[in-house]
Amino acid sequence: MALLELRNVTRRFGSLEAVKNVSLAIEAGEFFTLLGPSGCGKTTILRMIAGFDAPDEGDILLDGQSLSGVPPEQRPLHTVFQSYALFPHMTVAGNVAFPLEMAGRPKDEIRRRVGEALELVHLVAKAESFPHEISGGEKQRVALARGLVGRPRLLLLDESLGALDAKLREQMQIELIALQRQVGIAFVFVTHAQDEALALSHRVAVMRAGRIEQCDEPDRLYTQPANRFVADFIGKVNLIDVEVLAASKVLLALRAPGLGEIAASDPRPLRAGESGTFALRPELIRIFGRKESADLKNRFEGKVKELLYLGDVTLYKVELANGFVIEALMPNAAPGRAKFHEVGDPVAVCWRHDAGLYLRE
Amino acid sequence: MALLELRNVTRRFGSLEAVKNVSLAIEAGEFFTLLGPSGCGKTTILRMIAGFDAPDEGDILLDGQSLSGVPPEQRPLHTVFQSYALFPHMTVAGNVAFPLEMAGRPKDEIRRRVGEALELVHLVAKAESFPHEISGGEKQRVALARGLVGRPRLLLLDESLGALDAKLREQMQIELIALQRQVGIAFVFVTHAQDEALALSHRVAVMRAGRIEQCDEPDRLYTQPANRFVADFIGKVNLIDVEVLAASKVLLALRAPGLGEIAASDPRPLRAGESGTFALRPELIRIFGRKESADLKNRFEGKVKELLYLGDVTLYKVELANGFVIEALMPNAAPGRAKFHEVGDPVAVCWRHDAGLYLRE
Amino acid sequence: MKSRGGQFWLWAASLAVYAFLYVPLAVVVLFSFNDSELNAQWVGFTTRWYAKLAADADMLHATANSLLIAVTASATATVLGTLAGVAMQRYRLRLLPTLALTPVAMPELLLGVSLLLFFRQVLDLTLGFVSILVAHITFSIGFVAVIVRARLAGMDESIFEAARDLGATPWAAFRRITLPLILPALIAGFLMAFTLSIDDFVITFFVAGVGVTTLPLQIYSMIKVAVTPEINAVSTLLMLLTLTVIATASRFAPDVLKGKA
Amino acid sequence: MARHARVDRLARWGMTLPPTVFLLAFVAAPALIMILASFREPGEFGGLAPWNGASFEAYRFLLTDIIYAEIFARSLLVAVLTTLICLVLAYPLAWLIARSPKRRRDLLVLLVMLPFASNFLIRIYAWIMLLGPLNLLFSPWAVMIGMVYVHLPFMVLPLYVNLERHDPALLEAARDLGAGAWTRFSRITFPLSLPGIYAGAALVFIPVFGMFAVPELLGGTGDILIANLIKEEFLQNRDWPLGSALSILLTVAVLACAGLATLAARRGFKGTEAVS
Amino acid sequence: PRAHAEDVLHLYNWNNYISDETMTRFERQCGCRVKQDYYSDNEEMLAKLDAGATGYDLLVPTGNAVETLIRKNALRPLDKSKLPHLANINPAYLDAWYDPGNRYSVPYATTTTLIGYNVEKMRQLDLPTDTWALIFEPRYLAKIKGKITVLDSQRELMAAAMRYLGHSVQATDPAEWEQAKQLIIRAKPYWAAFSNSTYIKDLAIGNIWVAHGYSNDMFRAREDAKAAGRPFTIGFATPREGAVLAVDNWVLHKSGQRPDLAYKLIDFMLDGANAADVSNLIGAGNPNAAALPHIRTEVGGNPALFPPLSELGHLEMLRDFGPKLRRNLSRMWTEIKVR
Ligand SMILES: Nc1ncnc2c1ncn2[C@@H]1O[C@H](COP(=O)(O)OP(=O)(O)OP(=O)(O)O)[C@@H](O)[C@H]1O
Ligand SMILES: Nc1ncnc2c1ncn2[C@@H]1O[C@H](COP(=O)(O)OP(=O)(O)OP(=O)(O)O)[C@@H](O)[C@H]1O
Ligand SMILES: [Mg+2]
Ligand SMILES: [Mg+2]
Repeated sequence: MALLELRNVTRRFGSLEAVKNVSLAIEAGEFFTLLGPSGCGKTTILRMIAGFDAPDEGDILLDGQSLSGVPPEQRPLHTVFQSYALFPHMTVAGNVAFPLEMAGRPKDEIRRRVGEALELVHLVAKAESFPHEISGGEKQRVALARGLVGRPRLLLLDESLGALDAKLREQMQIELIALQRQVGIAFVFVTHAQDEALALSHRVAVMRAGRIEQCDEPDRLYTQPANRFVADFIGKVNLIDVEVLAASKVLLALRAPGLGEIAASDPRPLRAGESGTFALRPELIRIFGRKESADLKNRFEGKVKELLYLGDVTLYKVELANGFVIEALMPNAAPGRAKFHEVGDPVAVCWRHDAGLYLRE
Repeated sequence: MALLELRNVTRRFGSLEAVKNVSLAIEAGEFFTLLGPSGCGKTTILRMIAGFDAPDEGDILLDGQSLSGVPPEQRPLHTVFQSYALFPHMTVAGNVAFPLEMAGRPKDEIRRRVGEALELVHLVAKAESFPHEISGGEKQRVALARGLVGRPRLLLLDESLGALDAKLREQMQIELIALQRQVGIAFVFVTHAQDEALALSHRVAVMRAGRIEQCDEPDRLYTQPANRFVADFIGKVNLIDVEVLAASKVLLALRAPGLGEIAASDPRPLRAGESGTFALRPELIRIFGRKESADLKNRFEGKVKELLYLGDVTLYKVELANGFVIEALMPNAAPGRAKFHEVGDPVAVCWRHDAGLYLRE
Repeated sequence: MKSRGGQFWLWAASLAVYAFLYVPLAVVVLFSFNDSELNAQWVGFTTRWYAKLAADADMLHATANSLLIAVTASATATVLGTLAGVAMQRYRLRLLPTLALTPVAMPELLLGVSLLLFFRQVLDLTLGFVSILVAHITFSIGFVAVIVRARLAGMDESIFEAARDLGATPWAAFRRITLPLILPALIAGFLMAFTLSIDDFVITFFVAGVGVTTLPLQIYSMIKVAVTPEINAVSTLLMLLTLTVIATASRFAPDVLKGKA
Repeated sequence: MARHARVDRLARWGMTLPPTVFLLAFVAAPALIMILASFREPGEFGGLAPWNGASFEAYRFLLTDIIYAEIFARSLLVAVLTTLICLVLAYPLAWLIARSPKRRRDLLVLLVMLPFASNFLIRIYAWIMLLGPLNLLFSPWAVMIGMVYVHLPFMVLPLYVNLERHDPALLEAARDLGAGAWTRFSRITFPLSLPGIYAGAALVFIPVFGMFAVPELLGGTGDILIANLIKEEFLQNRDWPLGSALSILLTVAVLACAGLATLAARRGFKGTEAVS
Repeated sequence: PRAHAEDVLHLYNWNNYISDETMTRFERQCGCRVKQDYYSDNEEMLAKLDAGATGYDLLVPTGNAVETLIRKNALRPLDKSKLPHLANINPAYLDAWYDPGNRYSVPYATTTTLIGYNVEKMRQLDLPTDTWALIFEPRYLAKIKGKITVLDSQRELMAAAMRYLGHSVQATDPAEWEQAKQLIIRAKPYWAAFSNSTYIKDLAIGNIWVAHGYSNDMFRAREDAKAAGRPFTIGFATPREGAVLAVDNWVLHKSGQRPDLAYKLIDFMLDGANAADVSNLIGAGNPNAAALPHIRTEVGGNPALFPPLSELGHLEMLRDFGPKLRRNLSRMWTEIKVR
């Protein structure tokens, strides 16, 4: 039996359907992520799980029991709020101690566990500060510590690492994972950071405008997006409108208007003539000088239009013959040579036939 | 003359020096970023520039004129607050209209520009909503629109894209850059997201605990970090404690205790025997099976300890002979084959002699 | 969401308190229709007291005076008290808080006598409308200031900063941001000042000049003999009038004052 | 802020000056007269005797006699009780109003104040009528009921005004972390409403000391409070120096009580003050 | 109000001391308007004047207050030529100690401080009603515990006690005052409250059975009870030990702008028919001999309201003490209230 289950949950605000017919099942000890653009209904779902809001339709079950009518304080879960909701009249330590006090833990245990939690989020030095005396990221860490310290069975995290720098965030991620392993907490993690979602989660649900578009394991989401939206939302992708020219059992010939023919593969039975999208990850594209390997398939010529230095990688925007701009990512594997090609350089791009994906919608 | 200049600015909160002797100069039209870990003093600097807080020591100048004593509303700059600070009693449109009304713009111009700004942040549909009726990311966008709409000469952005998903954030980044080009706004951008900092900025100041550690162009920060902290903070890096064995004009021989000899290069005159850190970016490390190229320099054998799938790349943690764990990043350039090596595989890592950097501190 | 039980008790307690406030009022209203001069026991229904009231020029004149004074004094006190309250909260002042609380703490009699002495012997002011007005403003300011301050305490400073940052002068920030946010305190402060003023006897007794009489003075002059139902009638009407005046005022108030967020 | 901008100074003065000037003129100046009066001798026929050097007679008279301290203590007890009862009664009401839909709030507030637009004496007479048959009239109970009745709105309104502003997210957070209704109240709502409670307490506690009509009309033979004494001195005995001295001692004592309470509270609830 | 300066007389008067009809008649006769402000206590009026209130043409203070006002030089001497009806005043009320030769004051009405009671209850409980013992002696008080109020006035209550003890109300011997204090403290537990005004109603309703108060108030209570058809009647009597007599007088305040109108009003009120109003209306005693024929017999014939001249010796007027004694008495009063 799933730890938490959402059955056809819908929530409306006036005429707006913030959550539409969402069904989910989260297992004990699972790290589950809700990923989606701003305003797609992630927080609304969390609020319903936590019990601050009730579904207009559908039901939420914990251990198979409906939660409807169970007040938030009786649900064995804690929430780390997107807006932190720190108690302004309590010190950092007081905030973190709160859930333990509520659980009636003995004084010295509370002191010990608060100390541990603050250590975890690197805030021992701020224990006696008040929320208005600490920085944004520090607030977020207090919220995190407050949510974690009680070791609930289920922890709802609403963009709870968003205000932290990469280093700290990574440490926190590691701590979260460790906690999960040790204590078996299940997480429902809301984030808009796909790298975070992909790195941490057992499963990720990608949402759009109140609906779940795809719920899957991270690498499958990346490599097998269900539709254009998911492909586009997760990671960088080149999306090319195409038409199926011919489809065999494995091989697929696509025509991109103005660009030419694209060779791909797809096990699904596709009809020639149907149109869809061809999705291609930038890191699967290779760029080279025009002169090189002119004989390859899926090879298109163009000019470097723009390049963006991203530290470990450089993003090239290459304008192809028909004006279509394709993005390619090149690792900066050679030190000191961040730029292989300069803006304006004539180049060619190319990819393997199994690099891209044909998407029907 | 610089648009904005900070001269030896110090700010204390009780015994805490939140900002220590910071000097900066920001040019008109520049995109300047303050990057640093949570609690390092970024917001404090912005607050002093905006005029909510005054330096305990030092001075802030705009166009060469000291700002001390100039009230916030008379400074030609707007701030997008980390906490948004939306006016709770005004609608989204009302919030965005506020700076224009304060500037005494005519009604129809206000309506038009508010419309444009809301379009820019994709919030036209929420124009009549109140701040408590919108999501976290939507709030942030309102704050952004409110800061942008008045086209100040200088815009202070305090982690103003942090709550947005990657797609939206990218769009906003593009809009920011476009605005900068069109209107010549200068930005002081506070962020903890280094990729953002590197991608957007002309210059980045990396802060630690109230101090500026390095202020430089993005790629130089990445490739030529001034010290261990900067190297570590920006991007992933392997940091290895080393001792200089021998240094010629260009070539450098380092000894990593327990690991062996490392070949590197450094133009600085270094003394043998001094000790420091060897910094090596993961994307510059290659991993291959043990059998391959056994004769290379900077080649060490180990076992894959862990791998993290990050979408376009995979991070390998390789445990070397002495127990030291080195991280290497491999692009997932081949579709469907996210994992070249599995956990437990015996592998070797290797890098070019000019891949790493010797850091004295 | 609130648990049902909690909600029930909240309502029950609140209704009980409203009842506590209104039970004596019900007596007042009921007895304004009592056909008995003695007015101690229900005798029979009559509206003659209202008729009598309608013909009582002194009473009506006093009522008009009282309303005029109450509205003017409470409006002025609301303005000054709001300034004081905001200033007290925003700046670490020493003098003003004490000054504002002093008239609240001073026994009414002392305030009345001292104001009278001050008006007559220092300012040589002829007692009348103005002296009453000033006295009422004086003792109301503290009430407004205290409540405004209670509202502001703990409010997020950053929105005031944001307003200034976006180009609002201190005045504009006050009008556009502070004022709407403390509006409930303003309304509450105004109501308190209004009722304090319309109900004040002791201080008014001293500072009222010849021939300027207010409703409480008028009522006291009658009450020594007996509380005739006419006084109940005027009290009843006064409440109705207050209700209408305030309801109308709120309808025609500028948008800011309507809490139109 | 280290240095203040000109507009900020201007704003500060613009905000501080009008009430300060007004209060200096109409509170401080008259109060000064009365302070001076308290050091004079009573006139042969009431009022004040001609100035003849400061006389501490009134203060000596009051301070060397335990009976006045006793009455002050009694008044203090009544004030404290009134304040506490008002607080208990006002809280649920203020809370309910604060949580009602926006359009209904102003009406509910108005309903709290409305009874007080009728005449004070009339209301007290209504209580006489209500309490008489209950055999409560002329007792300390009647005095307490009257005091609470008269001052209740001054507790409700500041509380409401403060509670109305609380962020519901904090209660949600507390709830989420396992706090039951009572704990939410005692740990979150109550401490956060302290500024409102202080304000309400100030507006109840302080005026109670000046209220003589309630004990006079509802109280029995033993229910005299300090305000009755003051009235006695001014209006019966026409001993202004004594009345002034008594008033001044009272005012100072009351303000000191209020100040001490604030200090103690500030210390006890550092966070709240920090927030405020 | 009309814009032009009109003839307005400012009268600072007791509450409800002149009926509206009388005033209207006067206004019609003199062609002016009368504006009244009210006080309910001499001391209130004095306090206000002490502090500098001005503009009153005419006041109606009680004897002791007249003396105070004279000594404060606040009054305008009377021009008796403008008061042709002065002769109507019963000479027994003229030339009082507070204003020898009536240079400043014209008597207007009198009241006595006495005991009012519920006739039926007294009969039922077999209590005497013509002695202060009723309010001071525990053996009587025990039967009416909690059903009696006394005046909330140091002078009046002490005066009653002094009379009961056989002392003068103007006594200066501290020992005598001490005795009075002890008497009061002994009786206090039996009293329901100190009350200056509510006793009228409480008597009429039946909340209390005995009240120490003013004759005209008792009259009022009796009328009210009658009008309301109560099943009992209110009686009142001057205790045989003697009581306090208050004589209210017309005086002209110096700050008045219109002495001319003031004279007109005084003289108008000296007319027998007009003077009778105050007795008929509120049951006040009347020093105006010419008024007696116009006064209802149940008022004029009531010795408690109209003390026969023979009994005037029994009645004492209160006279203000010096500051020192005032302060000490006040202290004593405080103690009475607290104990
Ligand atoms: N009002 C204050 N009182 C005391 N300390 C403060 C105050 N404001 C900030 N600090 C401290 O000053 C330091 C710098 O704070 P600041 O807000 O500038 O950090 P930041 O760089 O913006 O961090 P973040 O990325 O988390 O927002 C922090 O350690 C913080 O705790
Ligand atoms: N109280 C409310 N009244 C009306 N609309 C609301 C309310 N709360 C949320 N919404 C709307 O519902 C939608 C979903 O909001 P939600 O807060 O769940 O978004 P989210 O996925 O958490 O977004 P973000 O990443 O920006 O926080 C948004 O469009 C928001 O404007
Ligand atoms: Mg959200
Ligand atoms: Mg910050």
